[in-house]
Amino acid sequence: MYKLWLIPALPFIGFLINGIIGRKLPKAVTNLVAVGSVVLAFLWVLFVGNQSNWGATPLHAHYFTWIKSGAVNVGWDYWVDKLTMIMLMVVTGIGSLIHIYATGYMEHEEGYYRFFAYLNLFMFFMLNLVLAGNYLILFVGWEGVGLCSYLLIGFYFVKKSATTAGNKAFIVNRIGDFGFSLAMFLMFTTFGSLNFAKVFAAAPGKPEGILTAIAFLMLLGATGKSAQIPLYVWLPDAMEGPTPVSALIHAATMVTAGVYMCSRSSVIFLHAPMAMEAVALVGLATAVFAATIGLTQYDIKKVFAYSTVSQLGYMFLGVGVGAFSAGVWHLMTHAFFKALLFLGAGSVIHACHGEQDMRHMGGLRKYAPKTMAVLACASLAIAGFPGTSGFFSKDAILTAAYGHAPWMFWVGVVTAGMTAFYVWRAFWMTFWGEYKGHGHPHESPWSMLGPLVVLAILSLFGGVLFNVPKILEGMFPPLHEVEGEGMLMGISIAAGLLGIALSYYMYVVNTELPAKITAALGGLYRLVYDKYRVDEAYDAAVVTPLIEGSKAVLWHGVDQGVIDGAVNGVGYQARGIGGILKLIQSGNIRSYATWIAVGAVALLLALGAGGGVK
Amino acid sequence: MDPSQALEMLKNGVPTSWYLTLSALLFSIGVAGFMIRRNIITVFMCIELMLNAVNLSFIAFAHQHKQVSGHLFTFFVMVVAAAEAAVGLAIILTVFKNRSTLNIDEINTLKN
Amino acid sequence: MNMLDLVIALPAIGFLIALLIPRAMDNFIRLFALGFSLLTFVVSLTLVMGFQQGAAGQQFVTNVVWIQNPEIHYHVGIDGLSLWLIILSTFLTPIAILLSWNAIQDRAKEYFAFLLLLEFGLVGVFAAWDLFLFYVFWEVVLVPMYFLIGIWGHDRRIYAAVKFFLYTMAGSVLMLAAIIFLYTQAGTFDYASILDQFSTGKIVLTHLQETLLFLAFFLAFAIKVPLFPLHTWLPDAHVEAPTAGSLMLASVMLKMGTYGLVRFCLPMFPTAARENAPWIVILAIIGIVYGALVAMVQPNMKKLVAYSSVSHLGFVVLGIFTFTQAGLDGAVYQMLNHGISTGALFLLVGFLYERRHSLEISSYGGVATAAPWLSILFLITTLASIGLPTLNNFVGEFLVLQGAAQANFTWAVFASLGVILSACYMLWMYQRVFFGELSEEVKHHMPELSLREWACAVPLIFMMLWMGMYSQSFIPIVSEQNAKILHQGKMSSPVRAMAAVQGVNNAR
Amino acid sequence: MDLFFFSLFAFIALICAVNVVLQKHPISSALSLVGVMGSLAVLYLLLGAEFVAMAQVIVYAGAVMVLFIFVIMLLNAGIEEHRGRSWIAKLLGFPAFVALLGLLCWFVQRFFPNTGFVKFGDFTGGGAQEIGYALFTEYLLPFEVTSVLILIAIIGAIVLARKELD
Amino acid sequence: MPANFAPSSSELLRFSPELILSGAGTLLMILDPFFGKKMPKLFGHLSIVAFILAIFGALAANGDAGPAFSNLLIVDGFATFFRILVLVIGILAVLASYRYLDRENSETSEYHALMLFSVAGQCLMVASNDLIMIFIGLEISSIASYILAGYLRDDKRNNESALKYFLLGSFATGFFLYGIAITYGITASTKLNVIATALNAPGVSLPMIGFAVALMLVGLGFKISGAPFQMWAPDVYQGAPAPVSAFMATAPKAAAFAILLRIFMTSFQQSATLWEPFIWISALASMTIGNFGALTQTNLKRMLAYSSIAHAGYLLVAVAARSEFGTAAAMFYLAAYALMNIGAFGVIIHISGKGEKHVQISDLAGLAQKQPVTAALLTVFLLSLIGVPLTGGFFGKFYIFHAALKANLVWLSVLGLLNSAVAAYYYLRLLVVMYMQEPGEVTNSLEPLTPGLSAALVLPAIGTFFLGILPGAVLTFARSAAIFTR
Repeated sequence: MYKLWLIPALPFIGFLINGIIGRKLPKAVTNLVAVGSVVLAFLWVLFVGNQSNWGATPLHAHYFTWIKSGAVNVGWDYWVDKLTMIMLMVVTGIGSLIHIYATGYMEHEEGYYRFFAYLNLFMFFMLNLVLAGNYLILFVGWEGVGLCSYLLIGFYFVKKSATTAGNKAFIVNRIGDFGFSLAMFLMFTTFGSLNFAKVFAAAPGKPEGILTAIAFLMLLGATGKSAQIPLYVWLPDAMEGPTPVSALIHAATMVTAGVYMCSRSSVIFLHAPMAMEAVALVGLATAVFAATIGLTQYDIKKVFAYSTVSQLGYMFLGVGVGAFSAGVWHLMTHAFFKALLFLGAGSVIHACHGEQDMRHMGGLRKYAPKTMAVLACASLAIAGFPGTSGFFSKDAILTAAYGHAPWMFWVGVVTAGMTAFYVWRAFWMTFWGEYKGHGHPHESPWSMLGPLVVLAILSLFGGVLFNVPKILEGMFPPLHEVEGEGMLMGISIAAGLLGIALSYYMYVVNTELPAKITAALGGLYRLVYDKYRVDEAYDAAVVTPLIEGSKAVLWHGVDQGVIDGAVNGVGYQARGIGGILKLIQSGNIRSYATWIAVGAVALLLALGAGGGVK
Repeated sequence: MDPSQALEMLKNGVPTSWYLTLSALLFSIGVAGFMIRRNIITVFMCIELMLNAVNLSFIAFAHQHKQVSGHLFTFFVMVVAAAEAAVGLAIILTVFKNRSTLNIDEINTLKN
Repeated sequence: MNMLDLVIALPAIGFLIALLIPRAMDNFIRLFALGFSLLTFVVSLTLVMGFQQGAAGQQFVTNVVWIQNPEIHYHVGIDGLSLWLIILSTFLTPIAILLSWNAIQDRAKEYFAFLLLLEFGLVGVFAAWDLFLFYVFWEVVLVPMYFLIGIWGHDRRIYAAVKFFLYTMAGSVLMLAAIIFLYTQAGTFDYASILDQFSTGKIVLTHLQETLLFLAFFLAFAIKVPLFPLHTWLPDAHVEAPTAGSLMLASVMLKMGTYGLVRFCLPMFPTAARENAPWIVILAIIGIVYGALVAMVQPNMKKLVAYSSVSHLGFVVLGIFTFTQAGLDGAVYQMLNHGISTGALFLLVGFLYERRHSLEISSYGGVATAAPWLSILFLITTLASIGLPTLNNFVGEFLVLQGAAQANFTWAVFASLGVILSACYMLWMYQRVFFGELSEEVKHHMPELSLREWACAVPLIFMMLWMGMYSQSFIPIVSEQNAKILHQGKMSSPVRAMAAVQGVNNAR
Repeated sequence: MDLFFFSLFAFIALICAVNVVLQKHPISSALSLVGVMGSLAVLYLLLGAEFVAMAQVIVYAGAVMVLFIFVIMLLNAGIEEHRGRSWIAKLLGFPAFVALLGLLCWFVQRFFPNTGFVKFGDFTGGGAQEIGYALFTEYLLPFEVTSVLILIAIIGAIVLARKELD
Repeated sequence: MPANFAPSSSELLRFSPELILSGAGTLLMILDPFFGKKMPKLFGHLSIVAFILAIFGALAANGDAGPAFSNLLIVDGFATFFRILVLVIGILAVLASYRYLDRENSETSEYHALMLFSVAGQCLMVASNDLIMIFIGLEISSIASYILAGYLRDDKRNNESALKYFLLGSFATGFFLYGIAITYGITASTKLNVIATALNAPGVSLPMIGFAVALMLVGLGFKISGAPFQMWAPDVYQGAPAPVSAFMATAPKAAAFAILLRIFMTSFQQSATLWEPFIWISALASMTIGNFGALTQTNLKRMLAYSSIAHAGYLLVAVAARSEFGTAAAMFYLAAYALMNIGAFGVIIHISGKGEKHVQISDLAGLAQKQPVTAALLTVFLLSLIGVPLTGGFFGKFYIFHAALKANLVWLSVLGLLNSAVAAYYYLRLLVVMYMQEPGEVTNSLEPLTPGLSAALVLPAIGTFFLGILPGAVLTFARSAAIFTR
């Protein structure tokens, strides 16, 4: 009816065209196909939304039976409700903007067509993810976006660091997917179906233990995709990919899939309080943890990457404390401002000829004022400056957290302060002071700036324009009222402003101070600067033992040593027996005769005497 | 053996089993000879000894069964033994011609 | 004489004719073999057309007495289980022939003749409906493969070939013993009749007998699969075999083992199968994880793929011994999937080998720059192999794991580890071979795919997508047959439990 | 009387047999063997096997043993040499001999204890006439067939002992 | 005393194969002075004709089956089967000999005459119904073989082979004869069927029979080269001229098995519980010793000798099954075994060269590249020896183990089958050398196959395939023949 399939199909067609014959196409056509397909999808989303009352009455579509075996019956199903609608808008909308931006950003790259093919493929999978009508189709998208993320992180495949980061992303995600797939298996054995409708209808009646198990496994999946503790490690490395990729995949859309899934599965989570608590704790811990790392980084994209991890932690906090709609709201606003931050960072990097270290920037306000302006908008939003989009969503989460447990609120507020500090630290370091880099910095073209402006508007006013909790009303259980909401709001605003002020003091007014503080902190600073050496710990605790163990113990030891050793040993022993026979076979007639006589004696004993005794 | 038995024996003759035992003893001696003698011809003679031992059994059994077929058997064994002797000695001759030895222990190049 | 007989006979006829063609006409031999195998494939497609879903029993039956005493029948027929495996065999043989076009220059006549003989044996194994006939085909397969590895293989080919032969032989003699023993009980080799006698209680086995018979069959099949710890012949055989040999070995021959498990072990010895399932499943899971871990540290591409086969086949065995519809369907589907995707992996590794004459991962790097299409096809195959949804392996793995979860959730947990690890080893290999700087020596040896290579690879890639996206073309026939097996063995309890779950849901 | 003859010739046969085995010179062994055969011929007579006894003396002790001695002379065989050895024969030979001896005697004593007595003249079916009759009626076939055996022996001697192959 | 010296015509018919063969042998000797120098090949041709005539004779005799010569002979299906088998072996052996004798420059009438006499002896053995006849037939066969083994009297290996075979063979025959004597003592008869009845008489105890059986088994075990009486075989086969080894490994062995089966399935059938365990052990020991011994061999003939010990083990499994089906299985297997073994020896004759200088496994290197057809033929024989389906060897094994399992010899069957897997290893080694190694000196200078040798290879190959693809005819005949008149 609404041809929902058209939404993912459009980018997919774009992928096919660019992927198969893109190399031979002129750049303009590639652009047209790539951007056009996504924009058309966006338009089709708008059309569908408009026609279907923006998902107020959910739409179903069943296209074909995908997997059927006995009781297992999974169709290629789509399902559109209000939550889907929001996600569709975010994905296609931001996606369109980033595609446009990328035409400018990637203009001089080799493998231009390849980049857009991947990007379109990503859109296809992402749209599948959000459109899915059952968990398995969601999983298709889930894995598919992981694949595209892998491909795009490793886009510069000649660089070893890039491909390694891609592998890391894929493999860490696989660990999460391990949880997700187990959740599906458990779900199927519990509900006999993977259909959202059936599962959610049946969930309330099932034992809490099973639901908790399912929820925990899904959480594991979500931590992988959405870069939460303990599986967040891939995301900072993912910045090896081109900046538009960081913006689209590793900030705005894919990484939020975990939040989307948890919200989508709210019925299950709500019946598994322990899992909810875990979600909140994981989210909060990640938020603080990543924020502290963000304070110390110099690579502009790394700062934003840790900020993304931190902000995703916020969303999980929201989901965990029961404020699903607040989580989704933050998801959306974060998509606006974080995409903007990344694209802006891209613009800065573009301006500085590829430099990413902020210590080699500075003073860019003179050279790239437009970029500075839009980045300021985004920075305000993420700092929770009153009225900006980030302010509303973050406040909603913090309030809900207070309602759940006040200490979470306080931790959240401190994190908000840190967030404001490091984002603005980056801002000051980039745009204020003197230019310390090489070459001559320049402003970006309008193909890049245009999307930035749109995003800036959304960052500033997105919160007002789209009141997600209101839109989603009825989908999730309402939050209980919290007393003194105004005061809480004030505290969080104050934290944000304090952060901005402090960063201004340290990086504009008294630029000597940061060095002194780092010197004073000494080892602790080094630890945080080295990202708590988590990667190294993982390497030492998991990766190295696994590889070395496989090599030394399993391959050389078990396979070649024990098993093949046994097999060859049997052969060797067999020859050994042959050797003994050779000894007996001496060639001497008398000994042969003796053997015959011995045989005769034995036979006589066995047949005659043996029988005789019987 | 008490006297009455001995007397009876003198009257009836010798128990057949004595002949059979003699045959067994000769056979065993033949076997032993095969195993310990080193001259090929002597070894071959030990085989003849074994055959003779068996012949004695045949004749003894023939007597017991009062049949002539045992005798015939012995007769055929003799023929066979004669043929074997001709062939065997011819083989021994060729061996000696090629190796100039009759030591059975030295005929051991084919082994293992 | 129906179409099935023709599919069995054609390769044999081709083999005999190929032997008569003079050695000097080796190009003609290539063409002839390709033509004949394609003809066989086309004819085999008529089996798919003519196959009637829902019809009871096997189809395309021919049953004539071959040997009077003891009565041995040439009894062939296909059902949902064997149909696709036969098609797989006939589908891959032309590809294997085309693949070897230039690689095999030495003694080409024998080589292509052996490939046809191999096809004959494979089709026969999957079509045989008489235990004796099955065994005959089973062994017939052994001979050409032995020569393929031993004559046209790499440096340690002799060791590998002999190891392959002896391993298989050791298992199959036990199976022969079991078959003969069954014959002494049943008085017939006809499988249908034996099953019938089992179900009507005409054959009554003691518990010990059943267990031993089961183990005898199982061992033969487990070696062929290969199940951990009987797998060590596989890496050697794969590494040393010529590319087409590896392809046929991995894609079809390993399936003989798993096919045997489903075809014979389950229906005939349901009790023993059930009783022994726990340790078999544990071995299967160890195989999954172990194979993946060892694959991870291999410096040789073919060896890596070989160990990955150990891991993948572990899934198949796991699926079979879950005794669930999903597990069994998944297992059978996974046989096909593994045939396609691992076959494609060997094919592509073969392409690389033809260019650079090395199988060591370390002698590559940056291939993606020199031969982008080759690397894209390789990527798709890699992704299929690690079970990316929308590609074929995912469907099979999902069903197997789903079945495992139904039988025992712990099994699913441990088996799923294999999914993580498969990503590790495949992607690391891909990274080291295709990504990175392009060295000079690789550059000069790395032309883009030729037309012949495209022709080899595209059908496989196409099948990966088809089987991944629309499994309904394949699974229902299989499913129907598996349901029968589960029903015969009265093994359907977990499935009934599932039905109960659904009943509850529907009531709500 | 029977006992006497039996004891005497059995004793001689045994002594000669042991001598066959113990003598180191083949000629001594051969002569001892003739002694065994002669004693046996007497025993055959005791058992009523006249024909066989004669044949034993003529064919065996006569023809065959002459052949032996002829070959010994031809090859000029001396006292046997002790080069080479067989561990197996050394280790197992004597035990095997003793065991075989014991077993065979035990068997004979155990299973043929009451097989009657041998008295010279009890059985007279072993004369030349009876033998001849049997040979040309019931045992015609083996009798004829042994001719082939003899023929083979002749051919064997030709093949193995004739001068040179050309 | 009414005496009837003249045998009836049907008796003569039943004896015709032996008559034809010994007549032909004599004829050869007579013709020697006239044609010996001019037409050295004539004798071979004549003996083939004689063998073929004898086959017809055997078939004709079978058409008029029954006893002959006062029950000393019995012509039944069993006898006919083995007569034809040894006659066919004779033909193949002669075919395989042409090239060899030609190369050694020692084509004589005696060789062929001995071959004819030997086969005549075997024909006689297998049709005997009396221990006397069995003994005489056995001796005819053996003595002829002794001479053949030492045929090239200037060859040290031939001498040694002949001496060993002769001394040990006579030694074992002594035991066999003693066993006959004891049997005669117990039963007062040497006729097999009479023995069977007499053994049921009161007063005959099982150990008593055991006494006789044990001694007879020593002799028979030696002739079939079954453990623990197998030791002569490798030395003798290695030392004898290759065509003679081929002959000795097949025809006398088949005949020995025939009498083993006949004696134990008729006379001693009732006392099977007594001897079955020994056969069981001997079967296992033979298989194991044969197979493991062959593993380390480098000499082709010696390896085949060990393999023949192993095959004796398989055949003993069939005997241990002590059923008519087991007998039929053994018969079938012997036929298959004879074909594949002669074929394999034929290839050895082909490659060995003058003076049998090249009989190492390594001498086969690269044969497949130089003479693919020869290599393919040897492959057929080896696959048959391994027991790969569609060859006679496979069906032989199959029938044997089928019989064994029918008789509930489960463990023996399993161990036997595992043994056959071990055996695969050393046969495979030949395939490896032939196909997977580069041609060596020997194969490079190899002459093409001569017609006679080709026939000696192709016919067994055809036979092997025939037995492997359509075993029904032979097996049906064997089954109908496996019923003895008791």
